[in-house]
Amino acid sequence: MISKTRSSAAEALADIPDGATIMIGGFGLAGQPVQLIDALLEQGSTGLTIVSNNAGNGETGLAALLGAGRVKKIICSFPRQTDSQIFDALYRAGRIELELVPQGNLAERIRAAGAGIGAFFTPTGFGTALAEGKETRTIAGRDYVLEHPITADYALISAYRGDRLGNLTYRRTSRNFGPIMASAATVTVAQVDRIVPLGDLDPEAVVTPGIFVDSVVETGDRFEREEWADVR
Amino acid sequence: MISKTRSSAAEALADIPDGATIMIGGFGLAGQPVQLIDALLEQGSTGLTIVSNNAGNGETGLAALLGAGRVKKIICSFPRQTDSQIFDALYRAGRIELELVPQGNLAERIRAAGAGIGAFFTPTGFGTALAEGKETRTIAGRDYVLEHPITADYALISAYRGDRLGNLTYRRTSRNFGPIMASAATVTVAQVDRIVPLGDLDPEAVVTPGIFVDSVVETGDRFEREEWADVR
Amino acid sequence: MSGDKAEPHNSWTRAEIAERLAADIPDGAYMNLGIGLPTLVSNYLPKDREIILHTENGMLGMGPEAHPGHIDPDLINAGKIPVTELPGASYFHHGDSFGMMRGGHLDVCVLGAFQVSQFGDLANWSTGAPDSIPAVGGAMDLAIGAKSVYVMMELASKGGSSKLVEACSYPLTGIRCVNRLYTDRAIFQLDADGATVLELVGATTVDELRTLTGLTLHDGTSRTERTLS
Amino acid sequence: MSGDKAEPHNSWTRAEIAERLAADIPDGAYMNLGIGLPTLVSNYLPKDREIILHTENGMLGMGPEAHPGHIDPDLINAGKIPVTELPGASYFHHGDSFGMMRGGHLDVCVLGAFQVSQFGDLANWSTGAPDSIPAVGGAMDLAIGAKSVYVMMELASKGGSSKLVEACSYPLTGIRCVNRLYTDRAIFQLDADGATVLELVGATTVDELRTLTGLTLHDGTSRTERTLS
Repeated sequence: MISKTRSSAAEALADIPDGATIMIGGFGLAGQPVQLIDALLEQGSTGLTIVSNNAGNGETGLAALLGAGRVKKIICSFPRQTDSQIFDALYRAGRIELELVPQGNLAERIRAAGAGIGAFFTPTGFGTALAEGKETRTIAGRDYVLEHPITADYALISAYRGDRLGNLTYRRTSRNFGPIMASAATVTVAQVDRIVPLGDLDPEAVVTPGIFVDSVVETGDRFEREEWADVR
Repeated sequence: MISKTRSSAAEALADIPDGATIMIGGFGLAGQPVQLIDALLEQGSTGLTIVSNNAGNGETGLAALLGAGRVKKIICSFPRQTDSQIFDALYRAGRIELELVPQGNLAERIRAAGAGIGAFFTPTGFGTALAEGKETRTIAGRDYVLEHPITADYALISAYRGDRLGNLTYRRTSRNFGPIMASAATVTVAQVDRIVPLGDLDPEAVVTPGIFVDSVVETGDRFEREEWADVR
Repeated sequence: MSGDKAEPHNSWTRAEIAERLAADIPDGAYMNLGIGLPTLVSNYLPKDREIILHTENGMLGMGPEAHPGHIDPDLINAGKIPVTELPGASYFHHGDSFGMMRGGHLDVCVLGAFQVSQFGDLANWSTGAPDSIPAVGGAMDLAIGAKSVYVMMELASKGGSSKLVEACSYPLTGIRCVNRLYTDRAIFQLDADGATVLELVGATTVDELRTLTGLTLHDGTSRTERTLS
Repeated sequence: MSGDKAEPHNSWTRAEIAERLAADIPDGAYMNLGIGLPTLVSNYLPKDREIILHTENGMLGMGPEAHPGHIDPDLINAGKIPVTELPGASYFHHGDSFGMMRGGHLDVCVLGAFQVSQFGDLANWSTGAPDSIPAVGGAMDLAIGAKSVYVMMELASKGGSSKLVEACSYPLTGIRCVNRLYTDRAIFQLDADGATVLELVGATTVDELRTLTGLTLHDGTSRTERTLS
């Protein structure tokens, strides 16, 4: 019998080697796999390449991982935020490599990795500094840039409900990068509020089929957390 | 107030001009927009290019449209079936043009049209007769063929539930080409069993957001139809 | 807007720019409002029109900003501000959301800008300052991500120089992507022919704008069409 | 399978090929079974293993064929045969389904063939007959659509010629895509080194197969690994 359930985030992330490329889901706090990031911080692997929309906020989570000197490179669309001081300092000191990618190209490159597309022509970024040195082509009168897939060894994502086969549903705009990252990484670890019995998820409403998921960790009901006090 | 509801299939298809390219959803009978195809037959436009997985079965529906001499070209993956006699005869007589596309490339080319991708490298078909004359490239050690989007003037699809904004859900494997065709066509017409009040569809489970849909026609509960007798 | 005021003024406030732009959005439009200034537009959408808001972090049918008591951390807009959900909303992932934009399905996208060129080039993601931390987010996707791209901004910078320019000096966000420019002094159409003044604010004249911008501006103020082209 | 029979036989029936292949599918595998002969495999999946079936028309967690009283026209497999849904199933559209295949997420795909070359080239979509109506369906996608691609077929055609060949004479479905070939006479591994015999049926010898195929076959029958590599 298949069971992708893991008893803890630590167990699910135990094998991450130094130098791994890790996708981290979330857009701002929505969909951020907080418990998995904390476990990654604890786990100790270093020389990491992180693929994520942002580059950490405040002093916790991804920011703490950067602060601990564990990340050599980040591929993201929007590192600069009002509270991205840890990334900002590392970047200014030349201690972290940045690959800046327009958000939609970031998403499509991740999707391409999951869908076996070798490369694709996108109009986004054509003629800008972020397309410098990249192959371009005019197709049917429109200008495009050739972009390549972004793969990863691990994807750490946050979902709402999961089952033992790894089927996942999300909640509202926390879905964001989760489904495409799950498809692009060799190993996908999902934290979910609750693991439900097989058959409880509506097959029409499963957003990430279990084939994309390797480990599921139950982290407890989000509505019990402090930041949900307002809608509890 | 937006209302994409149309009172009949005839009304929704009235403006289709001669020479139009029309995507028709469905895989076999599942997801086939039967009432819309019948209305297209009635509507009279000719010189059509049809994009569909199959090329008609028996003597009705798409087969009847072909039989009436209304289709000059078909883009599909699997025209030959045990009951595709109308297509077979037209093809042998040189009276219909065929562009044969591997099913996954057909799907991805339709998806690319909807997603604004100018072209993409796919491994499917590399080295085969269906990639002859197409640009190829080796990327990271794998061989790919460059494929271009397939757009359409109209998409005719079949869904399960819809609302006045054009949001759609599907049922089981009848989903197939519906969502990607809806995104690829200038005008998308969906037949649905039932149009439900706004807010009845779960926003997490909407498969085709209304932005991709122009007209919704209610065709009645599928379980009342003869072929559903077995599970009624 | 300005019509109920006793004396005509020659420039609009940001709120007035937003209100004027909102009046041009037709019933049934699908629209994305960029972070910052453009979000003001949502305050002025005509009540008799149904306009559906897209937020690129994966939602159609976004409602107004959420107020205390209704703040759901899973329901935010692209500016990471808590928002609400309207009936008929739908959620999708980032791949699908940016496909929707790139595929030209949105009717209008409204953006802010550092500079816009007379041909519609847009610069709004970086000032190119050597010590700045770069961040692009969805700016380049939004710039090409709708049938019509509208920019709203003050025509002059705080230093008094025109932000509508012959050619952008700041790093580009997109080439020839802006269709219309709503400013505090005038509304412009931008295309391969350059900038055309469509509408003047108060007693502003086209010649004044020519002086301010240093551009050969076409005078299109006699045109009557005021709505989404 | 053949173990419970009194006398060894030198060739397997189609059902026996299917049964032997099924024994090589590990617990937890995601598998696609091509139309026709490969669907037989589903009858022999070991009961103590949980193997999840994919059908390219948009489903994971496909159950057995549906029987009268349970036939749902919306629930069919790629061969358009009514099937059933198992707990834990999910549905998706054709774009996502073929992305799943092309992206290498399936563990095994089992296909039939007209010819397979010693290097794993596959010909299974067209005989190239001049008057035939071409139809490819998902064949080319399936050929490259899994971590392992297995072909099952009789080793010889009805005319007696080998269908495992030096180079395919029929139009190709995919190049160097077949990893393993299950036939009525032997199981072969196919790779850049050519064909290696992994297992013989009954008293069949490698030399007999060399004569039948006309190929330099490597003898790998002393290998012990029998499961999915």
